[in-house]
Amino acid sequence: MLPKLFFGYFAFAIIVLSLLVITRRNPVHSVMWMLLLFFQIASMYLFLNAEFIAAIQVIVYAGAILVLFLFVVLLLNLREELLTNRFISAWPVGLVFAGAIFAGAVSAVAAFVPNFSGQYTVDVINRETHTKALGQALYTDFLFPFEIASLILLIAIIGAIVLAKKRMRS
Amino acid sequence: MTGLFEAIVGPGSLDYIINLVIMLIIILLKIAAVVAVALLHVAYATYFERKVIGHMQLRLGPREVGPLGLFQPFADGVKLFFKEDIIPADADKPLFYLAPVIFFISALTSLSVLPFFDGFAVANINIGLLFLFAMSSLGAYGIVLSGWSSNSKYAFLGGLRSASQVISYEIAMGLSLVGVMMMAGSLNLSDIVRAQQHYPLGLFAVPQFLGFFVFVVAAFAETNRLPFDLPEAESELVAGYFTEYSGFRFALFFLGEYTGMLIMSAIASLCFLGGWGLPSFVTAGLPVVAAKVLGLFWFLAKVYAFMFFYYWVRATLPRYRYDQLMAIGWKLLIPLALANIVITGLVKIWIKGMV
Amino acid sequence: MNYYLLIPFLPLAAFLINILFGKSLLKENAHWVAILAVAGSWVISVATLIDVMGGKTLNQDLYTWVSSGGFKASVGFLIDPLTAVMLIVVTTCSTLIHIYSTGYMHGDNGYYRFFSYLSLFTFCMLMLVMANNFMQLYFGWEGVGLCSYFLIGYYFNKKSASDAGKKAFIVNRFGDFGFGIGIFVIFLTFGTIYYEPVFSQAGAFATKTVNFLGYDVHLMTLIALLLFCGSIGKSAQMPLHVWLPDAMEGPTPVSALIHAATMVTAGVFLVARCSPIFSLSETALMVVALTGAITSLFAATIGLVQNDLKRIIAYSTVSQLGYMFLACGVGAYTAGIFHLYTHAFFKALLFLCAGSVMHAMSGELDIQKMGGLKKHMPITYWTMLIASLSIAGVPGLAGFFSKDEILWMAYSGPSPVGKLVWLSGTLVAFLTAFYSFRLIFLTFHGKFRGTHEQEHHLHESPKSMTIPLMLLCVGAVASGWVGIPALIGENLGIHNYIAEFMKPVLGHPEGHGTHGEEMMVMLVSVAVGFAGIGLAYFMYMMRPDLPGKLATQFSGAYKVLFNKYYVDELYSAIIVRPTIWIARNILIGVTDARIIEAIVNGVPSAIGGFSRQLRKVQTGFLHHYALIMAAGVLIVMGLMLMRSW
Amino acid sequence: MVPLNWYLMLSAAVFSIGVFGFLTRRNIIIMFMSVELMLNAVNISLVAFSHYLQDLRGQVLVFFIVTVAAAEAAIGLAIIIALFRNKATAHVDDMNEMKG
Repeated sequence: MLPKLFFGYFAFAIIVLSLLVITRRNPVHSVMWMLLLFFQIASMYLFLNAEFIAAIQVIVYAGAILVLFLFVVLLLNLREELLTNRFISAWPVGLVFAGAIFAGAVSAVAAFVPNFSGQYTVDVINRETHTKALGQALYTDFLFPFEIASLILLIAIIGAIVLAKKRMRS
Repeated sequence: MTGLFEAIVGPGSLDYIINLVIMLIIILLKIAAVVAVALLHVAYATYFERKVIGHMQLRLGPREVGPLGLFQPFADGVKLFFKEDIIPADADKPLFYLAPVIFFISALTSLSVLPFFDGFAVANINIGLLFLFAMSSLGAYGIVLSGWSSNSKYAFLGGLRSASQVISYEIAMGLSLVGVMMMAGSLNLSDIVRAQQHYPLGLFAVPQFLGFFVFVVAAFAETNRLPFDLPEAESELVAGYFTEYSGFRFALFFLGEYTGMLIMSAIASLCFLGGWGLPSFVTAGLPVVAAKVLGLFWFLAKVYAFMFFYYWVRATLPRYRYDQLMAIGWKLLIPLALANIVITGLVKIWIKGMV
Repeated sequence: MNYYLLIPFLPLAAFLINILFGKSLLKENAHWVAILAVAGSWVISVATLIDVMGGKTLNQDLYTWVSSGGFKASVGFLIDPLTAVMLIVVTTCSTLIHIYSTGYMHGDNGYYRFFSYLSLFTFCMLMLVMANNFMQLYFGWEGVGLCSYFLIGYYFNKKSASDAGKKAFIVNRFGDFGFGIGIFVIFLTFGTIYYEPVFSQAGAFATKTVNFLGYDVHLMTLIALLLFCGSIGKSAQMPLHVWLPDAMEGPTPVSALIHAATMVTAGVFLVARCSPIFSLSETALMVVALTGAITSLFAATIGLVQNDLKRIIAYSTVSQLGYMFLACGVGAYTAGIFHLYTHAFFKALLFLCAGSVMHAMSGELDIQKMGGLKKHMPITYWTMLIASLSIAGVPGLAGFFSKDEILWMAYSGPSPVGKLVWLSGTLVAFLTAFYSFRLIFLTFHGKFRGTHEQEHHLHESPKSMTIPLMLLCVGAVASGWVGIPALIGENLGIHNYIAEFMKPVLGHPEGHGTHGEEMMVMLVSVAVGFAGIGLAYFMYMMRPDLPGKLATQFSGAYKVLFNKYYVDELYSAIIVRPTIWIARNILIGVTDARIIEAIVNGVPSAIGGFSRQLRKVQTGFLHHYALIMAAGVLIVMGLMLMRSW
Repeated sequence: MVPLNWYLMLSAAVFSIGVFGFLTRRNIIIMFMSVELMLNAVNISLVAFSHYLQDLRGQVLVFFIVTVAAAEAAIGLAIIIALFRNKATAHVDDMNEMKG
């Protein structure tokens, strides 16, 4: 019962916060609601026994990505933003599409029955600590994807610098 | 009453609930104790600073309020508390209110994972170090938002400067601590302290001298202290991101900054300087409680030594230029920290191969 | 055996060095690289010949060039007696002509270019004769054609030279077209283009016929005739002979090397190399023999009345090449190759002497304007005289032996047209002797008929030119001694070495005639040779007015001969002009303007019109794309759900 | 014990909200944040799967998704800055230079 209560709280908070994120007129407020949302999600990860992912969620999403968003939002002109329409005129179409996707996903999920069980039970993860277990998986079975991920980040850094820097007058 | 409760929560779980409540109360008490003690320390850190700086500049520092000026921090607090709270006209009010809170809370939250003596931490979690990173990265929000919501150019520029500074040096700081993590094999701060006992002098600062150097520089930048106090460079930006703040909201920033310093000192003490870990010949004959109390003081001594270092540097070094600051962070500290990681890893493999 | 590789690749290296560094570094020293390379090739060729005489042969692939499905071609070498002889001919002539060129081309602007082309030509020719498959043969074949084009048009700023180059190239295309198809048919028939399997299996296909354009054609005849097409083009046989006289626009050493001694003989080499195929088709052999006979007669008659020094020798070359084909056509491949070999020496010598004369005459080529050069350039005179004696078939000299061999083989061989071609060959021998000595008498004897200035300028050529002349002269005299016929050799204990040497490759048909008949044939050919010389002496030394009188009396025949039977004009009328007319009126007017232009412009405009419609899909609004993506997600999701239900 | 499907439904709901935001908002930054929302929805279901199926692969995937999200944010925001510099607007319906 208690876990369900907690889940109920998180589900409620996450959905409400998501809605707030996408409906705020002021992007800065959107960012702040999203910050809160990320904390809720991180806390929920703790309940799912994924402490490292929770930390990553806060450090990377909240601490890095969202700060970037905030930076960019602050650099933009918000006066005009606060006076114009939030949504495009055809927003009901979007609503229909989103609703259809939700309906499809729910109908698919409803039929889902987990029938697989791996070796990483809660006990194993608690004994090994989550960080170590994840690190072991990451640096053995997923070493190659991990290296590719690092390459992607490198490319992203270079790309971002090239894109955002002011054109040199030559 | 019980029936209703069981109807909601489920049968037979009343004891469980009561235990839970008791546990919660204990945790709250712990938090209250830590926060109270920490804030007291923060208050006296300001007094300490004024005294140290004063003497370094051949002045006397505060001495009017109370004996030797010991009540000066309280007088300052009272003054700030009763000051008029001015809000700029076009400020984004919710965020203007929120920003100092975020800043202060993120600093205070970090206290929860610090082990002050053997076996005591509000939350002794496995990812303590990551938690510290997470919280310190949140501080940037308070800075950016305060700068932006003030609707003032000085504050905005100060906020952006500070945020980019904090974000940049966070990377160097995180990387500098990776060496410590590798040597300790854990992210739990208590484990890190314990791991240091097996090393010469009970310090990681010796084998991790590179990491320690990077950490110290990054810690100064993270807390916006001299020589990296660009965000609040009074000659350029008046007071930086909190220019428009006054009264109690300003006090929150003020407290947040000193709490940040305290936390950085604590991290330095825990991760590099051995924390509360006493040599075994000292603790051998003592009762457990005495050993723990001795450990606490040993830990606090290191924290204050580091704080003193903060003040000493402030009294000694001039301010850097902003591009120099960024250059140090990205071109010196990060490569150094990376080199440190590589060296640590290689040495670790080498030692493993020898055994 | 690996050093054989050096034979072709030394000249290739020389070519690369000269073409890359000639202009900037070597300049006047370009000849050293080329001469050293080709001399090296010659030394190795001699070593190869000795190896082959010792009984060694080689058939080895160097590397695979093309491998596609069942088709495989490689760069590979076949060394056998035929190749060995050809190597000697090519490298010897090439070396001497390289040396000669240093004197002849001295001071020319494109000195390095000339030598690099010569080296490239030598490389290609060596690849041609050393090939062990038809693909490489074709490579060398086209390579020498290309070099021939380069070298004929060497003086490219002279229109006649560049036209002659184009003419040679285009005329050769006609022959090469047939040759190419011949190689295709070989591949289709045998499934391979390597000599060894093709020749060994050829017998199995001897009676096979194929349906070609509705006729049942004897397969071997078809292949042989197609290959012979190539020979006709390359060796300037009727009716594709027209390019060779024009090719005299090139520098004289080129005429000597390419258009007398080596390249033009490639056709004869091809027939000899493919003798296993030709031998299976009586028809093809007959065609070869008749083509050779007609060409030799035809060219010799033209040669009678020409006044251009080099053209006379050029027609002589066409005529002698006809002789070689005549030999091959009666099955006497050895005799053909033997004549190729001796002819290379004396014809190269003739050309080089002509070059020497030109050198002295400042480029004048009209023999009517010469005369009395004997006392000015004795070495040239004597060597040219010996060459002419040799070509006229004076006993003891090289030309005598090879020509006699051919005539005897024609007379005594099994060929149904043998007697006929013998008759024609004998007539040609007479004509050859006549025009050769006409040339000698008009050029070297009598009084000088040119300008005073030219006379003053007359001089013997430098040593670098006369030494090759003398060396070639030795060849023109002695090269025939390896093929002394049985009739003479039997009593002296000398064998017909070359026939024995070539027998493993080319076979040696046994004549059916008696010694008496052989003696008769020999005497007749010697007699007509002397008769030709005598007639020339009579007409040009004793009665110099006679030729003019004859020309006016038989002016119709004279005109026909002088204008080379109007073959060029005929081709111009039936091929060149209609082609130009079609190009102007149909290709430009209809094909280009109506069809190609329409396609070229129509396709893009159709695409443009389509894309103008299509690009309306691209609204540029992110939301439209996002909606389409979402629709895609929905469709995929729907499909997945439908499958699971 | 909370059933796995609840988490998945939550994930679907957040994802749909993200889709809705992406399809309807005019501000390009909010659209970007909607994308992040969708990624987070996927992360939720992956972590939930990982927990319930007792397999770490799900969380490894989350790790990579975070990586990609960071890269995407860096590049995307750089593009927005470049765009804003040229167009002085953050509204996607003001940007249709790419139309055919």
